[in-house]
Amino acid sequence: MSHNKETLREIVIETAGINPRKCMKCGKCSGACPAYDEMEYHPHQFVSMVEAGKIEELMNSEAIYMCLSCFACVERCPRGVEPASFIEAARLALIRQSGKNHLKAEEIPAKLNDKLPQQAIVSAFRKYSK
Amino acid sequence: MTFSYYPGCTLKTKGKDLETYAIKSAEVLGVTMEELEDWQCCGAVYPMAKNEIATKLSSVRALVAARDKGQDLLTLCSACHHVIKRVNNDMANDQNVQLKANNYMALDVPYTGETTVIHYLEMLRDRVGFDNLKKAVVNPLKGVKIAAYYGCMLLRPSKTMAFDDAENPTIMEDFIKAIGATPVVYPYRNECCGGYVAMENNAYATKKCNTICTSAKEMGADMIITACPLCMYNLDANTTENNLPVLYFTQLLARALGVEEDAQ
Amino acid sequence: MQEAMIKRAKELLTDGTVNRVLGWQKGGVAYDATPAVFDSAEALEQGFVYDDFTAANLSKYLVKETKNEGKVLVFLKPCDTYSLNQLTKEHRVNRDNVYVIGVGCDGKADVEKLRAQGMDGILGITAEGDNFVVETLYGNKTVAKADVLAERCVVCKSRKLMTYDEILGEDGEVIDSNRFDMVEQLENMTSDQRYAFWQNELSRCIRCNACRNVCPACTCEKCVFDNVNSGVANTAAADSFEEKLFHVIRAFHVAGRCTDCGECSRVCPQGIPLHLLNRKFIKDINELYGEYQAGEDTDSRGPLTNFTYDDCEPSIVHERGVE
Amino acid sequence: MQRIGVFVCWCGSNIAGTVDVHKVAEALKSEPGVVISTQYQYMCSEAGQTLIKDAIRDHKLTGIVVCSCSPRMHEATFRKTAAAAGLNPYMVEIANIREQCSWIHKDMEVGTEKAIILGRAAIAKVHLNAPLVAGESPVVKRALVIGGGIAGIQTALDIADAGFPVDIVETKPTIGGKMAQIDKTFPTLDCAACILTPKMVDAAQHEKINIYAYSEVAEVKGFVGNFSVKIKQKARMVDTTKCTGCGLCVEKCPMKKVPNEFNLGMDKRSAIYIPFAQAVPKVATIDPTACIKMKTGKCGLCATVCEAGAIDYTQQDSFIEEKYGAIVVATGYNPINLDKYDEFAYNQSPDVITSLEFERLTNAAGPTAGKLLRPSDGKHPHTLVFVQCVGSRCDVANEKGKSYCSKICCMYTAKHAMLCREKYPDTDVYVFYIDVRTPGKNFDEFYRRAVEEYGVHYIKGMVGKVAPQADGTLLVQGSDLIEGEQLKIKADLVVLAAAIEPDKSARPLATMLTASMDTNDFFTEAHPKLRPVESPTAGVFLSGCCQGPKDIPETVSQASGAAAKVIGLLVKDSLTCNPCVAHSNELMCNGCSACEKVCPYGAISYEDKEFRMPDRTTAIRRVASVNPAVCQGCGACTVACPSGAMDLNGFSNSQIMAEVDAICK
Amino acid sequence: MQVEKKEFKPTIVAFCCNWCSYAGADLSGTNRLNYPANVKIIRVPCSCRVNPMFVLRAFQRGADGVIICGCHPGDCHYTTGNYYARRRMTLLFSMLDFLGIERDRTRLEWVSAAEGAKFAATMNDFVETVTKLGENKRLEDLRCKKQ
Repeated sequence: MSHNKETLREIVIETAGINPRKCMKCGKCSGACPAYDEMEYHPHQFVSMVEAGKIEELMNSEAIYMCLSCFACVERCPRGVEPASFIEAARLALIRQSGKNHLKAEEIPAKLNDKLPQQAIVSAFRKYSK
Repeated sequence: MTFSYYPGCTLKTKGKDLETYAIKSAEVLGVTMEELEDWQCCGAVYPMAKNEIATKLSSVRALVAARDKGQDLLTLCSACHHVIKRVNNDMANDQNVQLKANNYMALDVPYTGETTVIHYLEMLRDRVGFDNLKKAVVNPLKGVKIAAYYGCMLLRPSKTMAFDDAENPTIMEDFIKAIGATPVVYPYRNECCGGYVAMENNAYATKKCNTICTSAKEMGADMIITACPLCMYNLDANTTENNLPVLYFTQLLARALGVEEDAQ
Repeated sequence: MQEAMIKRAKELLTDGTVNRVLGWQKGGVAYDATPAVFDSAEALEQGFVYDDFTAANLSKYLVKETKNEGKVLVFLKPCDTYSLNQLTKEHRVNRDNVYVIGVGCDGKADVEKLRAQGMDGILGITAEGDNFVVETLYGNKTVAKADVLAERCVVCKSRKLMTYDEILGEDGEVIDSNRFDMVEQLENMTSDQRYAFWQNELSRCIRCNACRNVCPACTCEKCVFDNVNSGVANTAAADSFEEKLFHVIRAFHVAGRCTDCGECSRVCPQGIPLHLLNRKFIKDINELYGEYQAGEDTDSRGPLTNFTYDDCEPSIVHERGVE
Repeated sequence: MQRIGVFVCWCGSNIAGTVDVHKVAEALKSEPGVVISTQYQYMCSEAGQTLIKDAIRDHKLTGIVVCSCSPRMHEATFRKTAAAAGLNPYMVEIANIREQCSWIHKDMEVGTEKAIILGRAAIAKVHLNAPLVAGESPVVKRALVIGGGIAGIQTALDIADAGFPVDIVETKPTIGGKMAQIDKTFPTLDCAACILTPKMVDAAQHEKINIYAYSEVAEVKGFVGNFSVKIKQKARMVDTTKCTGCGLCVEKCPMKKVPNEFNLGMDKRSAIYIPFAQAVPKVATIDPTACIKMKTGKCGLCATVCEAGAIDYTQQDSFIEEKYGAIVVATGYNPINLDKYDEFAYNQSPDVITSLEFERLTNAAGPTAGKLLRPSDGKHPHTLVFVQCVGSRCDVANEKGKSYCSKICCMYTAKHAMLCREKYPDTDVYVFYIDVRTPGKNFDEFYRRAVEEYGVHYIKGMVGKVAPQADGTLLVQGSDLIEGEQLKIKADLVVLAAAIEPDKSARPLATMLTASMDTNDFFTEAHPKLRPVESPTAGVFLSGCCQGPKDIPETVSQASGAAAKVIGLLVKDSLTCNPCVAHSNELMCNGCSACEKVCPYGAISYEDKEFRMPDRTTAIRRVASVNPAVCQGCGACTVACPSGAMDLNGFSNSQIMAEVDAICK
Repeated sequence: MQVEKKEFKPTIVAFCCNWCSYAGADLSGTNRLNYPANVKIIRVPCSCRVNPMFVLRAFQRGADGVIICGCHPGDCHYTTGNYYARRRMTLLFSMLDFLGIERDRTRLEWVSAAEGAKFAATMNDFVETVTKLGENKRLEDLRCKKQ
């Protein structure tokens, strides 16, 4: 189990391509985040939890679908840590497993309306399914 | 002035207006937009993961096509611009992506990020020039107070996008001045509208939209302009307080240039 | 061209602009022209020559010549002007004492290539349009000039004159040449193959010093190889340090200063492609530190008297080429 | 042929434990030129040194090799030993058979064999050693201090008090620097002006101190003990010998809309101005970019009202050349530009200010006469948010900020917060911090007082966005990492603790001085621990923030430290030079300038010299010559030299090759 | 009489700058960190004092490997010396490689006065690499091809 935990941690760090140890725990990401109040775990926690290997907790949290991918945290991080990349990596660690897609094709029609742009559907698929 | 032009999925369907006004206005300004043949959807989301390659290939194809024509690649939709520009940056600087993408595509001449990706607004600023645009305006939008909504995609991450100062951009305000209107600066013009959750979680998107529209309205705006079809939809459909009319910037451009009607 | 050059040289001698002329004079055989100084119209008439075999780079002779009184007129081909610039930069030549007439150049012929075409016993050579008519012991033969163009001219890097006071003929352009192809070929060989190549080439050296003596970058007051205190001069013992590494040391000494004029290989009686050593340095410098052409100007810092904080580490050698 | 003595040291069992010292001495005895080879328990001891001295005399030795510990340890010792016995100290070579042999090998045979080879290499080298005599160069007994802030003033005062003349060059119209702009000082809260201005006056009145204000260093030549400096005095358009500083011109000047740089642009000054009341020298300066007379030729009011007749619109920049024995750099710091940090809305709201601007806002001589008022509407702010570490502690790849901690911000922010609460108890004061760093005497106590006694709200977290609202307030959005929430504070004033960086003039100055800098443009010290006030370039000393961020007490300490070093240099009549320097063989020199280009000290110059040639003609040639007082002996030139004319004493080409040969044999 | 084939022990010349690397070497001694006795150190004031001729000379006289050690870039006692050394050695090593001399016989390393462990580790690694390459015959035989 601990091996699995370690492997997951490595996968997420490799996918994000960022060293979480660069974080100085200033919390500017969470100060900047427009989705803060919607999230169970906040941007700075994503970084420290990845560092601590708590990947499963992140994968099981709704927080990974609350990130708006607006890159405010990426833009403002003084240490180049990119919390959004960790969130994406945690999400990918989950949806790359078979049957773990967050968004399933059959759910789509119910969500459509005649004004919704293609972009919304395409991006939702990109972000939430594999 | 001729550019290779990448429209993207939405501009051919729900976001038609953004494109029609843009093309019509470009003609007035002496800019030809040559739509790429056989372009594919960029995917609308830049794949941040370092080990994603396949999802970047459609952008690479567009970039290569522009390179082979010897033209700069013009974009209009914020999302397409974001994705293509960042993929281009990877092709220039990320050896892993560069190698794998080139291996996969087996091009005659390998692609290493040579194409310049330029957004329509950048084209107006850097190639046409806002001063020249001002001269071309026949129908200045005097007295109209306009709040520019930038969103996320055009500005961030600024190191790669190099579009404008990500925290205090001026390009759209300068555009508004050029077409004779009055820009309204408000603090949430670069804060996310929640576009990605618009489909799944209306209530959440509404919170974000309300903050933006309220702020713009409090600062005295009559309307909001944007360059992104998703922001446009979201701000229009999901705002519940202090609604303001939301328009594509290209529509106002066409209006100022006197070709709004023609475009219809 | 020769006539025009003589005419102009006479004028400059007459009006006192210069008091002597550095050019070429006909040697003992048809294809041999040697550098010479002419101090009168008569001397010019008698001996001055300019043709497809006046290959020598006259810049080096200016080091000595400019030490004398008065101004000297020199005729320089484009590649020679690079050398003059480099010598000016290194304060070896006082440019003020030189009057340069730049002459356009379409490349010079290589007599070895004539011989390779089976022409022995050459008595005389006449240029006729794009061809040479070669008079030999065995009758006249015609050969296309292009087929006997010297190797260095085939891959000519520039036909543009870098410095001149006036031009006779046409100034050309810097050429995007493929002069590094052979270096690249060697780089793509295995280490063993490269070693075999160089061992074969360098073993033929007879240490005649012709390469050193002709090289416009080798103008030292006293060459290290002639200086007992330098630790490398030791001409007596055949297996001495100097003997083994003469060409490597020489190449390093001119690295960053060599303009790639190709004189070293031209004069080598053993036909060793010495210029490849210099070109390897030039290619490395271009690739690792940015394009640099010695002799392009007279004031820039050379690549070996310069650096940047983020230069590559020597371990880059491991990352490039074939082991 | 040299007569060489070899002395093998046991170093107790340190060497003898793994090296058979007898065998080494025996083996080296048969090397060419060796006339005596012996061993002893401790060569560095009194008895060991006597043994060497006796051998030098008895055997008429011309060179010695000591096989012992590292030359970094006892080379100097054995050189003195040799000198005491009448042998030139540079005829000594050390074979390092302890640190680089006995201590790293366990096997006696291996150690012994290597020790013999190292001995041979040293013998081969000493054969080629030549006696060297250290030269001397005179010392000009005058110091230059570049920068007239508290660092420069303190350094100048200390040097002058020791009796040496000092010139201060200050680029602004007055000395005083940043400290003159500061209101109170932490942690004692005494008034900055009250402790600084007396020092400014002391400097102005000191008979040994000469102040060149509104001046810049234009050129530096020379070397330690003998610098030659060209100083540019910028045209003030005011004759400083006549101006009495009465201020009438300032009052009458019709152009009163120039942003006042002393108050960081928060109010206006006139085109002719005196930066502040206690300015030294207290004379007026005309700002040519604003002056109506200078721009249009019309006006001239100041000249009309000036009773002293000091105004001179035709004044030009002038240059002074002076010689100095030592130079002290005290160029100070500036807060970084915050244009790239507009998430804090610095460019979008006048009510977002830097800490230095806050100093002016609370200073009695500032734009608000010391009343804390919002720049936008002049109203009293009730909620203040301080943001720390703006642009400090960034990743090195971050293009906006600095990688270092700016060091002073934690304390001045605590000071600001405390003073604010003390003077205006109706205010709410928040401080967002990443860490509070308070190492210093009474520093942490001070910070704790701000929290405990003055009720400042310290929030562990960082502000992510400042949003200016329609009602004129600033919505500050930040994280509270302890509470685990995102705070939104409606503030009236936001104060940013901007990172500090070296003054922009430092980089070109470093080039002129050939003094090294780090990647942040702070001057590098000769040794980070043991020589912190000296630059690696001899004769150049460092004072204050040009070397790294520091507060006032630290700056003053360093200033006095630098002064002590300068005094130590200036009391000497001459300096002994290191004789292991480069020299050029003029007969071989091509004059090509390669050596000059790589010399980091500018020690090489060229001259045209006449030479008699072998054929009895004369020729004039350009040849290099090395100034032995400036050369530090790195040897870069020796390799750049294509002809081998340039060589290095003590490490000559032939010496090094002899060592190579001996090792590879 | 020794009959068994002697184990190959390469001769390694290490040029160390006085201020950083030589002190680093001393430190590895002070800390009793072992590295093979094949390594012989020559002290130079700065890595920029190392003339490429010295490297060639060493090889020609029978060295099997040559390593140059200097202060880390930015830390040079003489400010810029190691930057010049870096360029010179890069070009030299590349030339040796071009001539077919094994590229692993040359190395440039930055070792500070505090890096005793790095010095020892570097030397151990370098000796191991060169030992694997065997005796250096190539430079010596560069001009010895029988015609």
